[in-house]
Amino acid sequence: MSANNPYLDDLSRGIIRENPVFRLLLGMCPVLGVTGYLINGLGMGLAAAAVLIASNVVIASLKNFIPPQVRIPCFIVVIATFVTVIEMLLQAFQPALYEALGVFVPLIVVNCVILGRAEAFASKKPVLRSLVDGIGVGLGFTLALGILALVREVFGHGTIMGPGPDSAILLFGEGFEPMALFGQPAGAFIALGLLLGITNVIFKKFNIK
Amino acid sequence: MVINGKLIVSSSPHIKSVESIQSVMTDVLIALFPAALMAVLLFGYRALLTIIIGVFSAMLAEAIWRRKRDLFSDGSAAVTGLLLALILPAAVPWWVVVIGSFSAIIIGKQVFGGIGYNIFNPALVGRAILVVSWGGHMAGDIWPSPQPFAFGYDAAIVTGATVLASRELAVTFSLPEMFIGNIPGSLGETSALALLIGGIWLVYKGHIDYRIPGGFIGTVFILGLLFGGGFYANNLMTGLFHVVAGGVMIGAIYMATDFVSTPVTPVGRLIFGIGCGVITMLIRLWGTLPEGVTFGILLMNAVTPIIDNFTIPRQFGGVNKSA
Amino acid sequence: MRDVLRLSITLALVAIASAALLTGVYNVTEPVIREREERDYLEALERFFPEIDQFETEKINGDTYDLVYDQAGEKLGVMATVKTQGYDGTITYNLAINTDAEIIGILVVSHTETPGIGDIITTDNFQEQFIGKSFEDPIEPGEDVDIVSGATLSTGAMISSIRRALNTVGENFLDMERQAFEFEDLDDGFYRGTVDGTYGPLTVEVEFRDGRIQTIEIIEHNETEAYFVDAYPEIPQRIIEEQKLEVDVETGATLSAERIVSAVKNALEGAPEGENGGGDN
Amino acid sequence: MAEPSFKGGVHPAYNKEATSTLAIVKMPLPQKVVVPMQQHIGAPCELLADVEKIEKGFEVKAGQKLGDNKGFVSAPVHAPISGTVVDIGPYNHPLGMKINAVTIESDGRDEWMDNTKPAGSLDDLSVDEIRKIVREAGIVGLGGATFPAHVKLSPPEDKPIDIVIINGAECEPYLTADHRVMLEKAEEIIFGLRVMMKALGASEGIIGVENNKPDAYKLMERLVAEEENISAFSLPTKYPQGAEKMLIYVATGRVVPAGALPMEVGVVNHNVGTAVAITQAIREGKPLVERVLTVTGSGINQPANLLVRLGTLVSEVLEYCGGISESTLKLVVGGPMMGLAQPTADIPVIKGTSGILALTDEDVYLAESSPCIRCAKCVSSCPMNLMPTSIAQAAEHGNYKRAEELYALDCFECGCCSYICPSKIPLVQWIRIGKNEIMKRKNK
Repeated sequence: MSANNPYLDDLSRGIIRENPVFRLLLGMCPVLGVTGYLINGLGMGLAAAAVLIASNVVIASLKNFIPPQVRIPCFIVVIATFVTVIEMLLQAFQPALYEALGVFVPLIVVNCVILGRAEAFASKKPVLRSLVDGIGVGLGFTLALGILALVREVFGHGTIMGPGPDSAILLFGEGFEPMALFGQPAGAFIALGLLLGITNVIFKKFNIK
Repeated sequence: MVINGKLIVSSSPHIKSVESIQSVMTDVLIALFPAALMAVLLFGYRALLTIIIGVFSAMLAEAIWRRKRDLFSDGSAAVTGLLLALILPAAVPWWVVVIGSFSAIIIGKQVFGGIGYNIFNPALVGRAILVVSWGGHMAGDIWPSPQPFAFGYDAAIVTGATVLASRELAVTFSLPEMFIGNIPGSLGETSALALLIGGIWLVYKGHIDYRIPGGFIGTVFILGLLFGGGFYANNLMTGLFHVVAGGVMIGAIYMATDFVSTPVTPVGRLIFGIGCGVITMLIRLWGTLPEGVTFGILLMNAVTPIIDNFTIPRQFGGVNKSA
Repeated sequence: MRDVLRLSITLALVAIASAALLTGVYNVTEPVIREREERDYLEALERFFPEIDQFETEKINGDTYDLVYDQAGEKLGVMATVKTQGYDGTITYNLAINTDAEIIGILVVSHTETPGIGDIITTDNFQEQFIGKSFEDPIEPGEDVDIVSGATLSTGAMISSIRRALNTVGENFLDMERQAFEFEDLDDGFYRGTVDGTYGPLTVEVEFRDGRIQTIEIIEHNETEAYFVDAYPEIPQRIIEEQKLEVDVETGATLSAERIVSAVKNALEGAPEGENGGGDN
Repeated sequence: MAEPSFKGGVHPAYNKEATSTLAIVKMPLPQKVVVPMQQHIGAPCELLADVEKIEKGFEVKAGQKLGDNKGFVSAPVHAPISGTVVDIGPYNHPLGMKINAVTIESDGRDEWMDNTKPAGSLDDLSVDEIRKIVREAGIVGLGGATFPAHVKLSPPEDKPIDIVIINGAECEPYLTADHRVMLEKAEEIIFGLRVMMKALGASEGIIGVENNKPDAYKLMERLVAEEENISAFSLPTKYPQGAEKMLIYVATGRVVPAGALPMEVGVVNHNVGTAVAITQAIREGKPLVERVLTVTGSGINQPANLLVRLGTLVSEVLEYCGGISESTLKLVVGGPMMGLAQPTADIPVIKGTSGILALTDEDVYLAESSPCIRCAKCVSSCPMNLMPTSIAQAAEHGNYKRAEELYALDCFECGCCSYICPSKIPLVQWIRIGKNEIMKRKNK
């Protein structure tokens, strides 16, 4: 990878090499919880990404101001603030998505991806790089949730862009009997496991470390 | 003196029994033959179809995964496929069988590392996935009723509740009838007789340890006798009823004795069998499901390593370590 | 000491900044949310009662009931806004009931049930089983509606609160009354009745003599003991005191209480078992 | 009544028919012999000073002592033939390494030492004299274990021995040497047993014969009928019946504690060949310089039971038996279950060599091993009640502590587990690695 351009490196690292879901297995709670439908998965991913980017920037800019002894509480406050902001914004302007994501939006606070980036990256690196890193990791998270949600929706419901009759596209026609397992939480584990296996095979094949 | 060629130097022993995984699996297939035959006699051509599809697609799944052209290979896939087919209802659509077989082989076995490494009984994993995904096709409380010697009849049409789900129905069948298998249920589980014949053959061949089916069936019998609800003629018969009704026989003889996912120590095997029986009866008598064999075995599969660890036999001439 | 002060001030500053930001966002989004909720509610009203002209609001037991009228002032039905305790937090939903005391629509407004499990209450499949159910229907799990296994608490809460709201609407706004169970002319004797509980049957033996229920005894039950003590012996006592089956069952153990009542009802609907009871007590 | 039996064990194809009816043939004197300084368990022999000094060209007579060690657990080695020492130095050994050995070229005369004479009547010999004779004769356990016999005849004072068992089980497939010895030298066996009983002060003697050798058993039964305190015992045919702990358990019902010797329970056992060797040492004064062994296997052209001078090269023995066929895959010294596969035939016959097998693909089952399917056949076949698959797995993963917890050290490598394993896993090999590693760590 282009080691000579740190920004490009920051961006690509979060998406591929250190994908929080497929490579680091972080933030599993929403990954397993809200990936029943593609739209929910993407929504969750974007919500988390927004919080991540905002908190990364704020923490990076405050890093010289915050004493190390209280950095974790400060990070949590910052993250929780942005989560609450996102939650209110969603409730106001994206009520359907807000309904679908339910309890998982407040749970972004304890998503270890975000605190992890704050601790490991934003609190040490300049603002701009933290921003790029936030974008990269956020995209990686969204991508992973999207892929998992797509798999689960296609096999578990036979639709894309569900739920609901308005937006859902029936992929296989009315006669298709979806594999209900993938729609259920237990199926999320199995689907994630299979996807992890596949990504490992792909990464090995292309020798990405 | 001249010695042609190279002498092989390897560790003793230098002779080995001719028994191989393939021969063991073939023996298991032979042991399952009476049950499969009974299934076809009772449930007609749909049973035959389900069995053939199950066996073939399981072997196919294994061959594809291992990228080997050898379809039969060590025979374990065929056993898994046959077992899966025998615990499905007769009227199940063909594609459900295929997906079940693929799930059993790939999710139940190969992702763990293939033969020898699976934690759970692959056939039961396949069935569990099917039940969760297509509960409607997997019967549940309502199962196809048998129609002995009517090969052409469509098992999908005539259905009845399993004897375990309905006490009213249970008393309409006599114990001998249930022993022979002329009751609603999945393909291979109804005929205790056929399963027993195969089981005796397997014990004779030394492939299964009597402790597991013995512990399993014995526990089911005793718990049924003590807590069976007494709705049958007497407690003894209620105990027997719980043994011959439902999946206890096929579970105890063929599923709970699956080599890989069960303990290797003699005491551990007894504990395993008893544990399966206890969980099965807990679910049957006090749970919300009519049948508990699948979960009984799967749950005990999960604790197999622990059982093994706590039941290491004392060596010959060994004294108690703590003493 | 100075260190502690510095740390505290830092934390306080961060918190103040956070609070300020939140207040700002709240001020922006709050009206939007409230407006949207009101709009949604009005839309729902219009959807269920197309001829709506006006409505008046009444509050009973913490639930809100909007009586809907058309232009002529004719009553169209009632829109109930019900709150109930689900598995995890409060479930709020609208229940549209027409003048025949039939449910014509359910709309979950807000809930925090577990996605993928408890949120089954928002699905059409779950809600449709209530549509058309009326005041007369039992709305009893296992009889005419289903509890979803895996989401027992969420769906159970919905079922019992729907029954409660429907009763309230029927009795308070639609002048409906439950048919009292008549048992004055029954033969003397011991009656036995059984209902299926969650974990097994519940059997009662009722002694009926001289036109009155004399005793009610629980022969067998498989209820959760902790709940059951709330219902027994209180419910049988009330039935004997009031000599009717329509007793208030709002105890800490609604389900057990209801089961006792229906078992007694089952018993009295059957034939007496003879003068001296079943004989195997 | 059910036959007494031990737990586990296997029933391999015995393949004894080829040689069980062939009388012992005395092999002609070899042209040369190689006498390794270690042919027993215990301290290796040191070359005697006079042999070492003269080195090559030194004339020796049959029965002349070549090496000895002052240690108690050791046994001297003797020259099996008369002739000239042509070489002293490391030579191939059946154990798979080179061990210091004396090579003697035969002079063809087979002259014996002058002191080779009867020791006198048994009644006149004291216990100590018997022990000394046995030790000086270099007699070791001829069943294969090669434990010095005099050690077993000298139990500590606090461990009284009341039973002596003569091991005629010969449970290893293919081998028939002990069978033939029992048939042809029965009287000497019984005399040997008497000697042992006297040396140990034991009150009872048992001759155990596996019941697949009915002729030997009947002969023994008839011969001991008049003998006091001695009985013949019919053992069930099951491998490893001849393992001492199994033998003692079946014949006496006594369980030898794990990690202990049979004398712990008042029992000593000896192989039939050892009994004969002791008899010859007493009656003729001959040290242990020859033994009976079985040459068989489908790669051998003329299977035979041979009386061979120790030190004879295996290649010479094979040649005497008509050579081995081209399809021979394995050359094994000992039985097929516990014997050692050899890379070459250029090795001497030593005291523990009970057989030489040339195995072709008719006998050897060659298959790649597949993963363990946890069928537990190894667990149920293990006579020591161990969990071979778990021990092997622990050893394979380098978890030697775990292997030790699973009683790896109690394994005596009988091979039942490897034999029975349907996955063809070399369990014994892994366990052996584990045992070595555990011992290494213990000795640190």
